[in-house]
Amino acid sequence: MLELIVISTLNGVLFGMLLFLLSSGLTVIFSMMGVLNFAHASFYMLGAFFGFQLTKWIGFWPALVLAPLLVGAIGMAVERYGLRNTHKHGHVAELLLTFGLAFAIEEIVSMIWGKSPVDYRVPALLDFPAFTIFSTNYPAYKLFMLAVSIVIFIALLIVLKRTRVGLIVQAALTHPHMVGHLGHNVGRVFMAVFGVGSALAGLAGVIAGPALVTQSDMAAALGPILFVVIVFGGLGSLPGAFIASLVIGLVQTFAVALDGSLASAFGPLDPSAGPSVLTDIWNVTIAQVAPIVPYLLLVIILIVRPMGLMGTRES
Amino acid sequence: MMRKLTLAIAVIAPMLGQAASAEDTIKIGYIDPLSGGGASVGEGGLKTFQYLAEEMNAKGGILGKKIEIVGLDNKTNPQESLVQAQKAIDSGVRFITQGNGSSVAAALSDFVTKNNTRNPGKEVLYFNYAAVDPSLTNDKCSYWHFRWDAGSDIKMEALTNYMKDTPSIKKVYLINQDYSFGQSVRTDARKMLGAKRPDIQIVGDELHPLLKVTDFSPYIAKIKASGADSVVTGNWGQDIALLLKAAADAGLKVNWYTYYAGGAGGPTAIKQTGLDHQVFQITEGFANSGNQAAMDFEKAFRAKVGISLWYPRAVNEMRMFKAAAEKANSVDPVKVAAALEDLKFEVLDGGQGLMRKDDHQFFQPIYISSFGKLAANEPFDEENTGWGWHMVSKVDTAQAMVSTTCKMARP
Amino acid sequence: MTAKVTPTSTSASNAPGKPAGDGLRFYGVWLLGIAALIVLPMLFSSGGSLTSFSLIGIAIVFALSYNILLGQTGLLSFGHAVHYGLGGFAACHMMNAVVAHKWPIPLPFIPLFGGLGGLVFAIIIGWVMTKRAGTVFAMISLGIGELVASSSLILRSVFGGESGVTTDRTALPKMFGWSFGPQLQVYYLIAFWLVLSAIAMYALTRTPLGRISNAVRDNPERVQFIGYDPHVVRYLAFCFAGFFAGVAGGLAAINFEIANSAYLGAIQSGLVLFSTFIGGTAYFFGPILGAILVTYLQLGLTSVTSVWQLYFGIIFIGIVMFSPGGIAGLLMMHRPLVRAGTLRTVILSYLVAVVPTVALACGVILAIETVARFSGGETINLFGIGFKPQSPVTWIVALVLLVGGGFVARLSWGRIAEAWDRAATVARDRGYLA
Amino acid sequence: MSGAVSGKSAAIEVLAVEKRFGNVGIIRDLNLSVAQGERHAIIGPNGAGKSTTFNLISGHIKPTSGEVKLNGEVISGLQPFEINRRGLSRSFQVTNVFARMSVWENVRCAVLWATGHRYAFWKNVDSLPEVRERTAKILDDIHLTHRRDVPAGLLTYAEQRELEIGITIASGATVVMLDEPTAGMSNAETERAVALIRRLTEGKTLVIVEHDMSVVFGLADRISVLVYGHIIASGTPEEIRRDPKVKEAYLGEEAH
Repeated sequence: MLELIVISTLNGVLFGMLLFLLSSGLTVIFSMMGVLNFAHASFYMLGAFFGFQLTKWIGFWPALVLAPLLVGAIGMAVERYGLRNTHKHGHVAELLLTFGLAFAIEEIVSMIWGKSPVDYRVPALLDFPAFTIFSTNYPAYKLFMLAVSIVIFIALLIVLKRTRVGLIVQAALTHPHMVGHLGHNVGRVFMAVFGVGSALAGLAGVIAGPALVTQSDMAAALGPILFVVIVFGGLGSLPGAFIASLVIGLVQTFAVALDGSLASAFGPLDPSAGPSVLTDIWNVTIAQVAPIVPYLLLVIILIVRPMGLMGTRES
Repeated sequence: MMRKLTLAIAVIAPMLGQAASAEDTIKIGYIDPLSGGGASVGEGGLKTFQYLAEEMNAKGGILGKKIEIVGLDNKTNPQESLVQAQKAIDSGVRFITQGNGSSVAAALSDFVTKNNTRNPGKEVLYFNYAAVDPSLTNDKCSYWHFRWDAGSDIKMEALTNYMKDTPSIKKVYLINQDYSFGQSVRTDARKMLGAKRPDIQIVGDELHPLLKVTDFSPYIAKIKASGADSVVTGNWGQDIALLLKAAADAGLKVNWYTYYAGGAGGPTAIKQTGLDHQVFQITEGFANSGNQAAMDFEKAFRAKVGISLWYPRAVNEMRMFKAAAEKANSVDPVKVAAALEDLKFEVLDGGQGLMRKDDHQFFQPIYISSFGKLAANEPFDEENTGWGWHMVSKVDTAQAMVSTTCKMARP
Repeated sequence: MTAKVTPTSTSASNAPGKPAGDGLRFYGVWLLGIAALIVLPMLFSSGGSLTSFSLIGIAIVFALSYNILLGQTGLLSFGHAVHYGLGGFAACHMMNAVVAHKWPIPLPFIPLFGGLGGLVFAIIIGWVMTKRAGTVFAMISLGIGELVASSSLILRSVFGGESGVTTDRTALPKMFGWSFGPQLQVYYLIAFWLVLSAIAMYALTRTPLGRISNAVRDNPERVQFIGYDPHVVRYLAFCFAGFFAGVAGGLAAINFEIANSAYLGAIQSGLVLFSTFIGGTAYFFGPILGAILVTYLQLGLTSVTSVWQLYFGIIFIGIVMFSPGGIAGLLMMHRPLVRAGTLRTVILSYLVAVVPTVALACGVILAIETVARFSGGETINLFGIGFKPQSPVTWIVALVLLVGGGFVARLSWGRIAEAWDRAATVARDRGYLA
Repeated sequence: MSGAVSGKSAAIEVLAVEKRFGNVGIIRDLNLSVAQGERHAIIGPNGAGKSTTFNLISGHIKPTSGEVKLNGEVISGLQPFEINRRGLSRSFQVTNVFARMSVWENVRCAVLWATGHRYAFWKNVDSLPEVRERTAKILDDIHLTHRRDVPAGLLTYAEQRELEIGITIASGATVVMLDEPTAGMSNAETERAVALIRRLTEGKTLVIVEHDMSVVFGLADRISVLVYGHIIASGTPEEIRRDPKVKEAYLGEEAH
């Protein structure tokens, strides 16, 4: 049992950190530009596929640097030629643009790399068990992922606290209307923020690709959870996004690890009653409901605390 | 106005063009995922059927008619399958084949049955090559549905017969996809193991979401924690490949009894785990079965298509279709259906099979094979791993028969 | 077509107190639509056409219901299929219950129960969801959509798990001697409900609630100061949208005789968003055009190209960026010009632009198909000309069409903009354009 | 500070209202009384809290402490629409109309609640005679009948300001609050607007925030001077003109 807890905690934190790499960019973009970037998870997917392709051509380590840069450049192009032109039609149009983009990216990816998972391998250098805990191996690559996420997290903190752009971003988080007063630089700041956000998502993709599965529906699978994270954490709150990422990461991992059901807690129902909604709910295990746990959390938080965990703004 | 008009023309034009098919081809509608998560499996199946059609056409087709395989993408979605089936029927298709997803199979079987009742004279047959939910030949059985794959209960019967005689198995962990097929695997395993080896402990019984899990390591941690020595799973597609991949990462060493470890990605994952001959598969045939004709076929197939033959049953299906049509001397679906009933047939990997009249389930020899290093007389590896399938046990047709509750409504 | 024109039109409104001629034209359009629905299956009677028409009819009801949210109330939902799906399940269960208990309810009444299914869920969940509009609502709708879709696989007794709930539409009591076995009868049933729902939804736009919904869409803050609670308005609109989505789901259940979790899923929600937006949200008939086009493309393109969804995406992005009013918006842009009699010059500029624009489109198609079929090597058939994806000739042709077509097309679009400006100025002078 | 007209409760009464944003007090100890039928102007330098006062009374924001009464009934803490339904209507400093709807629709929406149609979804909005007549009358009043089918977003600025007034008075509220109705208008337009306001608020209670002193002194029965979130003087135009505190704090600095 202890072994399960340790392993699940590690896995949960890891998944949570990955989520944060994505949700941080999404939060900052949303706060500054008012755009919920539907295609954010698609940038994550692009990161994974670029990582895969570049790894094939030039090796994993150069790919680790290059692929996020490429994704960042694409993100900037999207901001410059897409969102900026759509801005005049309002936020709904911008949201729809990114929605269409997410759709198109998925199709382009599956057109180029096919619909089945690609064979994106862990680099040989990191393909060994890092340590063995109660006879279970923990792969070194996962530790590497964790390390990269933490490094990026610290770097983000420093950028936000110490640099001018960081201060602008912070100001934007607390006072979204102030962004309008940035003057003629606003376009470039937006582009940079969008680019960095996309690059972070791309980086998450590059490092997650070998550990998870790299295929064309990976964005669609992760996207909704990402939105849950930022609503749960509170729109526009980076600390909120951080906590929510970890909470969702841990909750989902632990939910899988638990076998309990109402039936195991309170004993089986009278079998003569026949199948009903009650028996469904009674017999379902926590592990089975794991995928819907994030959405349940979302509904609960909306009822209890509509602005999210750390949010200050209503919308 | 102009725009409206062009739009109208664009909308209408293709609807006009749905003429009946030429009479000298037999169109078989292949309805399976060609996009989305199941696409890799679906495309493999399509290529297999196309290869078979080409092979038959080269030998003169069926009763002198050419066979054409029409690929239709159902996105593993029952409604979409029905739309595609309707589309296929309208374009002259009278035979439908499908395999991926028992929910699709149930919907299609139901659809075909209704279609045939409502449109007498335009009957359609549904050849099921891979959907193994037992209910399709039991409570939901249909006269117009024929299944060449062994139902999951039949496979479990064969598997548990093997496990019964393997005393090293003490603690079994069940992990399956959370849908009808996965559930029937888990129920059958519990029931049959309980009957044949009551001393075996079921230490875990897991259902996970279908094709949605990207990281199985939490599940692997659970299996590890349970102390299981064997895992039984009906997982297919990415769910088996990722499961084995996660097991490899965590260094889990158990015996895997699987239905579909041989699917795309599975062999690669097994090779990575280093589980030499510890992953078992239950099939109606496999590359290194030792049957010369089958091995020749496999060789030619691999050379042409580039994948290994996942579906020996597809070969049986197509050849038996031909046999039935020739027996009936007609390609009329009603006559073919009648001819298929109780038809005996020499299957690809050797041995006699039977299309049972009671439930339209095809019974055939079942093999249990393990994956690992190859012996000298085993020429075929999988996915360029250098490893391949090795015969462990063969269960003859008679021993792989199960009873049915089907009350067939005959036309 | 990026001419500088007035941003958007008025809502789906007709000015009050119209002259009698307008009223006549108004009813004429509806009667024409109904007549077309009756006649269509006589012109195209193949099973495929009937299936297509049936699916299009369902899609129209669904898209119109979605536009109650998006176009009328300004609520962008990513989970509208939830109501559609629940309507489908409600209808299936109702049909089975009717058969089991021998209730005297014939099939044509079943969509009503589908609607109730959608409505009940909207009533339950809507109050929390519609607290806020905009992006927050969009995200919540997405989350709820995922929640319901995933839950449907857990609550097997209601949703039938993966395989769903099946039913037999012919087992219900007959009406007018119709068994509803043949697709033709189902088509007429769908057409009947389509007309009924369309009239009801159109009427809704002309009620006080409908108009206040528009006000909430435009300016929820101000609405509070004319006595209305925007939350209540959004909630009511959400319930209506849920009801009609449920009707559409019920029709789908009748058509397919099955309801399963895919009805509720993100793909279905995305499709209705596509249909509605491509058609145009600002006019009542916009979603109708969109539903026809998208359903048709969905049915037709799948057999032509394996990357049909990419074309969808491109069309959608194009509409969002260049014509947020959708097809309906594009069409209606011309109305003041028609009235002012200045359409001719614009049409001429269109004609000039057709050739390069088509060339550009062909270039895009050729490029996409080349990439898509590169590994497979299937020939691309464009207007009867075969192109080999591996051949450099194909690449060059694609490139020439893309670059050349694109360049000339841009020039010609500039001409359109100029012609448009001139025409619009005249129209403005003559008082047909504000 | 004078109280209500004897016998009747005051139309608006603001009692010791305070509003803080975080630690910053924007409004402190605000007391204000507007009698029935009175035209009351609130003036004060920029940032004095005039719009905040409007927002506090109309329910747009909630006071931190204190009470607001409408016709003797406590309304602080109520939602804006609840206050509106009790007979108080307001306009906005920044034009705040329904941009994509026609002028006609704009005004009609504002008429609907007051005519009792509420959220009705069973009535044809075009066949409600009293709604139509009232809307037509208001359009006529604000001289926008000829622009009735134009989307509000496409009106000229002055027209939009007039529409804003039209929407505000459409419900027939007895208490009308106008936030800088003539801001940004030319002299001629201002004159027209003042005449319009005078006519349309006949017999009603009017509270107006205005920078243009000629408008204020020409229109108002009474004036309150707001400085730093506090009313320093309240009285007739003559009294205000003569009040030394006002001269010092306001008129002295900003000659209008």
